[in-house]
Amino acid sequence: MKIGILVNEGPYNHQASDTALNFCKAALAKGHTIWRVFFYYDGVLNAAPRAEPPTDDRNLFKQWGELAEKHGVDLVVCVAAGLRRGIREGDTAPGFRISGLGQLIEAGIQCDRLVTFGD
Amino acid sequence: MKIGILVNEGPYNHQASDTALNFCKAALAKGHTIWRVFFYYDGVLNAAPRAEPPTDDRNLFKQWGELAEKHGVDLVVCVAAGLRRGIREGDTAPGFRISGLGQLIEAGIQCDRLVTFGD
Amino acid sequence: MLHTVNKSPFEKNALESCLSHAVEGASILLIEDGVYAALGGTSTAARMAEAAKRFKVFVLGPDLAARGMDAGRLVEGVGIVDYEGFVDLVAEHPTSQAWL
Amino acid sequence: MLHTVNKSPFEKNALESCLSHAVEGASILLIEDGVYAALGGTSTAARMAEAAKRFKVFVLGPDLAARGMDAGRLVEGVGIVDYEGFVDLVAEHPTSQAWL
Amino acid sequence: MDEMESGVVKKFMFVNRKAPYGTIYALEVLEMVLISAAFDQDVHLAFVDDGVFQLKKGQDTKALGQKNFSPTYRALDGYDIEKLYVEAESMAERGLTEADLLVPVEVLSRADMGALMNEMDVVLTA
Amino acid sequence: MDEMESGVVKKFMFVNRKAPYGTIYALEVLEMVLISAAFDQDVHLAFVDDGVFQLKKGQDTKALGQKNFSPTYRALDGYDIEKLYVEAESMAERGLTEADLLVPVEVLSRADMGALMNEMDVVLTA
Repeated sequence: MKIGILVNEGPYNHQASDTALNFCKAALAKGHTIWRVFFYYDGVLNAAPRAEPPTDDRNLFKQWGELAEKHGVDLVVCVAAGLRRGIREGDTAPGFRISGLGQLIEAGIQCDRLVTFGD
Repeated sequence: MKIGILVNEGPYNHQASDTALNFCKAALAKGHTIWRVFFYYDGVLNAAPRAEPPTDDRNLFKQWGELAEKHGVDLVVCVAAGLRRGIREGDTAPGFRISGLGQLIEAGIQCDRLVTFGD
Repeated sequence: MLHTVNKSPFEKNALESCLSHAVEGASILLIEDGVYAALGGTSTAARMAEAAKRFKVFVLGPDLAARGMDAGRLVEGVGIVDYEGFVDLVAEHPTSQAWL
Repeated sequence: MLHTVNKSPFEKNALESCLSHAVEGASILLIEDGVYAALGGTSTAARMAEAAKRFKVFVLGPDLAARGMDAGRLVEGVGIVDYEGFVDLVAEHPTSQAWL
Repeated sequence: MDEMESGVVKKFMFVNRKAPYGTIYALEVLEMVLISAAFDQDVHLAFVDDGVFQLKKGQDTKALGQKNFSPTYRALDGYDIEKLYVEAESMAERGLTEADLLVPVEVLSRADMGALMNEMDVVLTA
Repeated sequence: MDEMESGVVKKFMFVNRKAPYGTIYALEVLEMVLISAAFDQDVHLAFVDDGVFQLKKGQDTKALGQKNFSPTYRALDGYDIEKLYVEAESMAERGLTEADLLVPVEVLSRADMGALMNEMDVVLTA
């Protein structure tokens, strides 16, 4: 099944990013396709390029990047929401790309399911 | 009166940053001292150096910087909370500095008042 | 003690928790989405009217105006302050507590 | 329809709003701080017990464990799923709606 | 913005449950809604719980320094987005009537709103 | 961390009203509390509303992939932070008793908790 994901909150402050990651990993393990993950509102902060979480804690930025690298998951950060919060084209954590909100609507149209994680 | 401020949320997503700024401006206009503004939790994102909000909206990053420049307000970003979220020493918006949580406790001790803005 | 409440009483328990902890005579300032608690004719208005007898209740005018609410809609006993009045309330009370 | 609720019923109105909009027979999955609504012996447990008769109610096990709650404390009629079960619920229902 | 040419038309619903200005959700949902207009989908906007406050007449944000985005709701029909639903019970609990709203809407009971949600293909909330 | 040598001792209270893991507040408040220990202040921790869930025994975050920070509450007395207050009504509403808590605390009624808050010089909440 083709699943699209919307992540509304940044990493760490809210659990949304953790839950979305755990959901994506489980869906991939079961043979589903994560067709796109769209990051909106503070969700764009998941693509922050210079974060360095404590070494005894999980690294959510890296986990998203691995999802893109190992499974080809398309990680899309909203350009407008990103500019408001300092996340810009050419300066994101590995695995993310910047594009417009149309990519979210397209995911809603193209995917069999769209699941939202937020606060 | 010496007033300390704690900002718990990032700009735009929550109103905390706006309200804190409006409060600080009013306090300065009335002759009080804003002794320090401490940014914690997602509040560290107020120091994001590469944000570019829409031109028809307010620029909160710049407004904080002006508070530092014109009124000498000490804007302190928590180092640990910042690292978790990609805000680092030497790479903040103008007017901010990075330091430890002790600076917040110190503000609590030194200031006549400590006012929290959050979500 | 000055208590600030910035949450809608219809959405979160912040106001209710504040009201049940505040000591008789305390001041409460409603800001941001907290200003909705000051409106009359709502399902929470009776609770606020009763609170306004035990506490000094204020609402931040700029937040009220932003949300399209005018002074005529407020529960009786609730005062309006601007940001300068907010600063005065902070100065008048030794301690501020934010209910988030 | 699969409804997800991630808020504590003691703090926010998300669960209550979900329960009052969901159509008879809908599935509801409690995740993150939403799992507290599945606990018995609380001030909201009766509401959940009644809801579990009209809806299929599930709770995300990993979120329950993280918060130190075990299966023995759940309201009757609430099932536990893991992340794979969450995925299955999404696959089984044409649409998901998040109550945030 | 690329128009979709797949011919698929889904029922989209944007559910607004939060008040404006205290958080950015109301504003950024509107940006989503405007973009969705380019995709020729069947777009619905629902206003429930504190979301009904988004449509309150007379918003004046000057003293806040924020942008007043409420006029955008009136511009939606220029984008052929005309299905705006407001919940009667949510308005009543908040002391609002239709006369308080800045744009014409269809008022639904909570039960009818729930039934409408249940018909959707894609539900986006914030 | 510089120790303050001003000799000023204020009554600080950290008020915990949020559940753990759903948001980061519980964890980052703890980091604040640990730092405060270096300043020789009169530190109080209050657990009210969903904050009482922070102290629930048996937290196991392995399946979440998050760090279980609850053992830190037991380490607080090593930092001479010993004034932990939990609200009785908040526990009762949530079906908890003192036997559910992972650390010894003083249980206060809501009225007494309100009175204690009222005595503080600095109140920090999240």
